Amino acid sequence: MTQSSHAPCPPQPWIDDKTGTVSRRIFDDEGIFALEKARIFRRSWLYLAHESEIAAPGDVVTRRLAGDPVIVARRDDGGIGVYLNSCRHRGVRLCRVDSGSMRRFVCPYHGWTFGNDGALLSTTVDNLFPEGTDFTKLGLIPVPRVATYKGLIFGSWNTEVGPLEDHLGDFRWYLDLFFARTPGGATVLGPPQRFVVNADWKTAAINFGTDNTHIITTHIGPLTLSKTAFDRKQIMGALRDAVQVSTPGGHSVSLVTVPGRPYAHYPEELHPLYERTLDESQRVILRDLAIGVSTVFPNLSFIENIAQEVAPGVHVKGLLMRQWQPVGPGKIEVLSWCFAEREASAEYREAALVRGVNDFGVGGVFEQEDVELWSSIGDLSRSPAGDGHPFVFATALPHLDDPVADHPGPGRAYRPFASEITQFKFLQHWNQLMTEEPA
Amino acid sequence: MTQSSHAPCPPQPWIDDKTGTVSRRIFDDEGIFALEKARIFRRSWLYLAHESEIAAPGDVVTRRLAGDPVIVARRDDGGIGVYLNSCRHRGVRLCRVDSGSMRRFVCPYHGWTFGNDGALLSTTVDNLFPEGTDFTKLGLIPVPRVATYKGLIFGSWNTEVGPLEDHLGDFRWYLDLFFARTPGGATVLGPPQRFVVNADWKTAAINFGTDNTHIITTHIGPLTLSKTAFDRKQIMGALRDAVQVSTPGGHSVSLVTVPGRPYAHYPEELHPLYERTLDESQRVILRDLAIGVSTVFPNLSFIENIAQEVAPGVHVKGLLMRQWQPVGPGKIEVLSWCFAEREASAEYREAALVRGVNDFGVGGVFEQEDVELWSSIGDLSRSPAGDGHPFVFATALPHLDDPVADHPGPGRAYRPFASEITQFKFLQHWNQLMTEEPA
Amino acid sequence: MTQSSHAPCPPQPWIDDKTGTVSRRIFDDEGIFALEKARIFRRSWLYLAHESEIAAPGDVVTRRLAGDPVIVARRDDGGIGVYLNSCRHRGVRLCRVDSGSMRRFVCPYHGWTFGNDGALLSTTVDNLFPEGTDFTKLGLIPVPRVATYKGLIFGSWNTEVGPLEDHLGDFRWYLDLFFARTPGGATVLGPPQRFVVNADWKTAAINFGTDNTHIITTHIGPLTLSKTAFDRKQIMGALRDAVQVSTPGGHSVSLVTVPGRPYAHYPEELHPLYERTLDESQRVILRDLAIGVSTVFPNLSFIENIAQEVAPGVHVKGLLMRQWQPVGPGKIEVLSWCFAEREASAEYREAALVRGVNDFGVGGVFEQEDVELWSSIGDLSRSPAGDGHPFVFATALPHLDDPVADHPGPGRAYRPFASEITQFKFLQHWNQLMTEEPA
Amino acid sequence: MTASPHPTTAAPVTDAEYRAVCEFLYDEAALLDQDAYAAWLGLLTADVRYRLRARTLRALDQAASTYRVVDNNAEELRIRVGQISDPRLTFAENPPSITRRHLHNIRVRAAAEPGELHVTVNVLLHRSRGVEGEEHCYSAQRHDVLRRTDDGYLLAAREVVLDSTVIKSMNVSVLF
Amino acid sequence: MTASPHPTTAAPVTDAEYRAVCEFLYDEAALLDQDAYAAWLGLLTADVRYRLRARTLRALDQAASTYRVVDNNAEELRIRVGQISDPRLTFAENPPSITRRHLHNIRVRAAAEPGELHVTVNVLLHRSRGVEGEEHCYSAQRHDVLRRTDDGYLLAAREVVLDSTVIKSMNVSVLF
Amino acid sequence: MTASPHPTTAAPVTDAEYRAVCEFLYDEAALLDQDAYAAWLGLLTADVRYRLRARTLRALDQAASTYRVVDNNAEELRIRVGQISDPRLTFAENPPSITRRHLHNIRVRAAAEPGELHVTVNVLLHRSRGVEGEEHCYSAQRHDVLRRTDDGYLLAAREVVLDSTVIKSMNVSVLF
Ligand code: FES
Ligand code: FES
Ligand code: FES
Ligand SMILES: [Fe+3]
Ligand SMILES: [Fe+3]
Ligand SMILES: [Fe+3]
Repeated sequence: MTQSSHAPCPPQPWIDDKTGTVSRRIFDDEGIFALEKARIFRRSWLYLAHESEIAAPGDVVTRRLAGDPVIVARRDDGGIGVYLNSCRHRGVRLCRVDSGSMRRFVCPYHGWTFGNDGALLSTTVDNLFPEGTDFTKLGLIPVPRVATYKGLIFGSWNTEVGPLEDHLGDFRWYLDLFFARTPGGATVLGPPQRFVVNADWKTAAINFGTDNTHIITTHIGPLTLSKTAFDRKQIMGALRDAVQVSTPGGHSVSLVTVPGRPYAHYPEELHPLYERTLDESQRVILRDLAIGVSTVFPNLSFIENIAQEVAPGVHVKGLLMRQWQPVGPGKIEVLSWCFAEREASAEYREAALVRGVNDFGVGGVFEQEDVELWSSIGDLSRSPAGDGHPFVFATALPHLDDPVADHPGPGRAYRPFASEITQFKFLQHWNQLMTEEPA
Repeated sequence: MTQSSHAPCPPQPWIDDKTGTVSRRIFDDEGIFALEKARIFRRSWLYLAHESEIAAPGDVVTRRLAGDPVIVARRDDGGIGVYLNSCRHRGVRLCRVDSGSMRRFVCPYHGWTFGNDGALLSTTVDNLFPEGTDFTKLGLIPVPRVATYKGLIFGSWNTEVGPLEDHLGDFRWYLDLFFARTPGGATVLGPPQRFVVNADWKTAAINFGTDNTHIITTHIGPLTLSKTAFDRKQIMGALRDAVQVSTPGGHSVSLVTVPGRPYAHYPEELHPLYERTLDESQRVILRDLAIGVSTVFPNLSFIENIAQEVAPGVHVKGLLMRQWQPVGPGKIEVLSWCFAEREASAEYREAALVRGVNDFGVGGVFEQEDVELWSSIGDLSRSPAGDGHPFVFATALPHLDDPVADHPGPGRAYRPFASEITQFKFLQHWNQLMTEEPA
Repeated sequence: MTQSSHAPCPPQPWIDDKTGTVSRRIFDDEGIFALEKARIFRRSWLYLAHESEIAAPGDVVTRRLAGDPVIVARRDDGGIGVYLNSCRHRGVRLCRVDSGSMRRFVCPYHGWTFGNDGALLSTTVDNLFPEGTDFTKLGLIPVPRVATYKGLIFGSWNTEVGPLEDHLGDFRWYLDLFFARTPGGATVLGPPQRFVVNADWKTAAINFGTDNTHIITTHIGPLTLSKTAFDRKQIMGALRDAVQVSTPGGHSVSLVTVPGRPYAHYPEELHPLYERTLDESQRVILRDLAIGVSTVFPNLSFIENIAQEVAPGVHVKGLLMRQWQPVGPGKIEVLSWCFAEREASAEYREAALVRGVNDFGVGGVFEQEDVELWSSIGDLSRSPAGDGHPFVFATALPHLDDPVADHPGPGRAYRPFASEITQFKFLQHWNQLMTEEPA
Repeated sequence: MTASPHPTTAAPVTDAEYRAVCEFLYDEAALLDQDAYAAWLGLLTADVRYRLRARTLRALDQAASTYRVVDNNAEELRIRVGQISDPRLTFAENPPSITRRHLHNIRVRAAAEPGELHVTVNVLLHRSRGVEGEEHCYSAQRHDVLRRTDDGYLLAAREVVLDSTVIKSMNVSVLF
Repeated sequence: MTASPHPTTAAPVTDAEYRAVCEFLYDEAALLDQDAYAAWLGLLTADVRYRLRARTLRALDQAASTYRVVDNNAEELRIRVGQISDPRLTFAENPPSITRRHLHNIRVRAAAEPGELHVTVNVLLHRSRGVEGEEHCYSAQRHDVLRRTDDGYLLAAREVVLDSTVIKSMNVSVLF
Repeated sequence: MTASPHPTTAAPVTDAEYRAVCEFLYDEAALLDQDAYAAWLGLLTADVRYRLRARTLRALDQAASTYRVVDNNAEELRIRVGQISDPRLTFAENPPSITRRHLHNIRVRAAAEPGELHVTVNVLLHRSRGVEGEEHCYSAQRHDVLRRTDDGYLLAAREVVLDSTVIKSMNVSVLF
């Protein structure tokens, strides 16, 4: 099915800066979904994959970029090629697996063959073409902009998009803290989970970027039962001191620190690597870091959860990245990867993977609760009865222009931790992109 | 998915009073469905629940009102509260069960807590809100109009809707006959069946309100095999004398009487209660009543079927209510309840429930046949080949303005029983609501 | 669901004659689908059934005509009646089976009864109708145009459509070659397979009409493994000499011949019948015929595949017809029948049926590969990223106006066999129907 | 959770009896799969009871509940079968649903009543119906009572609980 | 209803044989589930026949009917397997469908042919395919003929009837 | 294909043991079906391990692979159960999913470890959830390790592999 683009959008304003409210109608709406695709997903930089997923020449993973199936390939020349996963001849899907290793893409229909640089190598019937056919024009349809930041591969369908560095901007400081805190950087711990949730992608994005209130209600289960590294009093104190940070472009992160032994719950052997790789302001954070959770605009989130005691005296933290792929109004496919430092021992990586999936993802005792609630919203956001009763982010208002001064990182940091500041800023940024006419 | 409201409607006229014909296109059409929602379901009084389903303070059932999930709650003060089943904060479904008992609604996402009067009791972070926040404005979104008639709870999203009494009007006389014929009134016999049928809600509504011709074709099975209280000759005679009654507002009922011992197939111990509760004109009907079947406009129907001999000399009748909830073009969810007099013995209520479900509902030998046929219509009503060949209700015409005089109840009563009079009147009323511009 | 007719079409041009390219967007598009229904399927002659499926009076099969369910009935008078499968009274599906034998259609809802000539025989309540009701006007809704060509039954919703003979035109010569090459003509070998493929009907139609390149890539499996009647060298030579033929109206056929013993792989006892029935120019083809594959515009295809050695010295060919019924954008239901000469022995017919289903249809080792590839296209044809990168049929260009002279049959025949000529001609014809304003 | 009407404390039956019961259930299911209703009626006791219920959705700490769908005594069951097996008397089952009863987790216990067995079976009933081949798969648990007779086992009671709160299939005109 | 090609009057086999047959069927299904085609081919007799049909919709009082989907003799079956097991020769099964064969209601009878057994099995075949993880569950009944040999049982014939009139899965490139 | 952690060369167990194992598995599944978590926990060894994985899509000639979904040791499993069984601690399972575990193709082998049994089971887990009665049916294979104790069998390990590459059910808050 196609052609949802002609569906009208619900009436504006969608965001009311004055009252800190947000229209119920922007969640699970066909018109909004189509406009988001045009104004945000087809224009922005979007996450595609991590370099560790396609380490060797010929490695490929298949992903979606703004809904379109693409091939992300490590080229023979070591570069990264990203192409619409569709034969240039007559459209058949070229790469028909999640991931694999293949140096050429041979179309199963008529045998057109492409190199992993996208060039057409053969049609099998080159001689039947009109004289003067320029076969170099018949290569794969490339994603026009591809760039990486310390192993994170992004792409954009928008040839005019600014540099990736500008898109990430100050937020790179925070990405380093999680994905580039050792010389080797991070590595994925296996292929991603894939699961489908009947929720709007924004609901997921603002939950990670960051809904700090829901933790003690939605996640009362694991908070009560799990053997976390801190006692309740420590946690409550830490939450009081924690900050939420917003950087230009709609990115945000929440950081909870608990002073104590430096890097207390990170593997011993990595401590010197952190010290060597990060700058001092970053080290200040990481040494005491208990929880980090973030959304990179628009639809990439990550979390490093509180350490748990998995054996007497042994603590492990899971580091997970997830992408909320919009697949329709009010519907996402979630990709969820676990990460660890490349230099971590095999044992630690195994433990981090176990920790990660037991807490988050489709089988995680935390995330199983979130998705249940997120998926109940769409059905309820469409009633005309809700008009005049917008969603409430009013706790964002008192301190929205009042960042704290004691945070060592870039961007604007806020307290109290439980106020809805970064979530509202995310939606304000969304609103700006959705309502301003493109240049 | 949303936004079906922009789909165009099929060409008018939808009803031709002259020829007694009805456009095939009004069944299973996206545009008609959207307009029906706006002009009928969001404006009318609609049935919600029976008071016996929420007898005690804290009792709740969840239902749909014009498609929107609502909570129907017995408040602590004994009143009935009906609310959009959506947290005022950010929309999460509050009451996540079919029915239950709960004095407060605690949102699982961030813990906002509401009383069963809809008032917001706590946000858990009241102190984070801007100064002067009026929390009394942040209660649940109420259904603005709620009213009951002898235990039947109705609601409307339309603040301007007239009194429920006006909506039911003369038809209350007939409702009494089935649901208020003893001092205690009727009571539900357990939770409703819920099942999905690919049929237009109007198809179901006019079948009960009342398609008297189909009985001996569609239901030839049970008519042939079941041990009904009357022999074939009695039934044929009764059908000849039976009336179909229409009252203003599109309501209708068909009544088949078989003279004989008064209240012959009703429990002995209830006879004096009927005598005491009903007025004489009503008693005249009930004493001989064999079958009653009805639709209350727009989508509530009920039937009290012919008594069956369940043990030698023991006769039982089932009394069922059903609501045809439109869930999409050409698709309904049916809720089906069994009822009995509150004063009936436990044994009789059990027998009435058994009788009810064996005949009607998703496992009933009568209704299993109806739904099979109804669900075949939608696919066939959309072909342009059908244009110029409208559905035929011509048997309504000869006596449409020619009611009989010998009927003791209000409204206009008609014979012959098999003509399509009340069905056509239902559709005329529908047409009026659908085509007249709202004031 | 209905009302897709208001979806806009993707931008034109859809076909570029100069470059031999075709818009990616015309596959799996809601607007195109609606326009195709209006401009092609509701206007054209479409295949319905074969006379051998309804041999005896009272025989019926149910099919779809331009999406509408119809009854195809052998009338008592020996004629063929085709009717919308919908009761004239209130639309209920009349004939509720795939096929059967019934002299009357009795509606299960209210008992209206129709003869197999479509006439209303009884309403069961004729006396309740207004005086002067003309019951002859209340018969079944007929398909206005029905015609047969040598056993092939076609129908059209378009009263203005020209004669079937004109629609088939010269292509009848080729139909004879497969379905009327003996005095008795062809007969179906049992009911059709029915299966659903997420592919555009045009993708299937141009594959059979005729995509000669894909054979050695897509079908490399059976080509490598199966015991075909010819060795690889013979086949390669035959493909070089083979022709693809296009006749006015968008029909096409590809014919591969291998000179040798006449009718080498057809049953001995049928050879004299071929000689007697066909004219000499047809016999020239059939004597050496190895493969025939065709699409009759718009959505009927057939194939007589290369003979296989099923026992030492015993060769059998399967003859299959298939109809690509469009059921939604990018979605077809396939009906697949096996055929053989009516005069063929029971043993041969059994062998031909086995041969047919093992190679083609939902379980065929050939077709299982095609549908996998076809169904991957739709999802990929909708991306804006594909704009400017249309599908390529450029191999059609060099010889598009350069038919060969040595082909004995009507229409224009082309070489090389592997160029995309008839496929492109099919799409040009499609484009003409879709873009020219109806008279 | 729904309380089973069967005691689970009783000892399992002998291997021979277990296999015989399974054979009986498989044969009996095959008769229904084949619309062989006359033969199937021959496997019922004179006092057979056939009940079907579905589930409601309740909070974890509130009592589970069901709603009734069918509750037939022997005579009503025979009437029901009479209807769906006679081409003149049904449209819901004419053309008949194409059904397949997949039985699982069969557990057999001696009943308090001598000569009776309590059998618990999980069922997936696959149903295809109508000319468009609409398919539906019901998941349910069955509690059967079998009675040992000289002619082999007979079915004395069948209690079916569908694992559904909303029945998506329009009707349940097929037997479990 | 479809007539079973197997007589149902023959006596059930011994318990030991029944369990051995079940073990064979489970192991055999596991080989197909694992795409272990070479090992699977080792379980076939030289004259094996593999057939698959689906249903048509007929009135209750008209004879039931099927349409043919696959009808392979031994050689054709080996060719079919050769195709779907070779990454160079198939796209339908490369990447391979992820399959699980759930077997039910296994009934075993001695066949007229000495050393042969007639086995009736209900099957739910769950299939996940393609990069979007499209899932399909086929319901079918299988009639197998097993032959006792010195190397254990071999499959001599398999006749599958799908409980469907319209096959919703595009192709049936998997084996039952 | 996924490699089974269980050796398939070991001999099948005795008939009596086979039936006892089946009974155990059926009773155990029934406890989970009934949300009888406290009783279910009583069937676990102190060192139980519970793992759940799902599949990835790879070419026929490239190694199959899975992704991890759950990997609980005994303590974590008890915590997981503690969460979903306590109405104050979960929303995902309050109201609880309505589940039915349909077990198939049960194969039992003696393990190398004395007193332990390797059990392979195919599972269809039917799940209905939420007030709209959304239904989902998981197909999976389970590799269980059972330990014989004086109190009967206990579950020492369960390894579940879902036959899916994309999980369509939002979460997997139910146990297999
Ligand atoms: S579609 Fe790929 S080669 Fe033709
Ligand atoms: S959505 Fe209910 S408390 Fe936030
Ligand atoms: S709908 Fe056919 S008789 Fe009324
Ligand atoms: Fe959360
Ligand atoms: Fe009825
Ligand atoms: Fe092909």
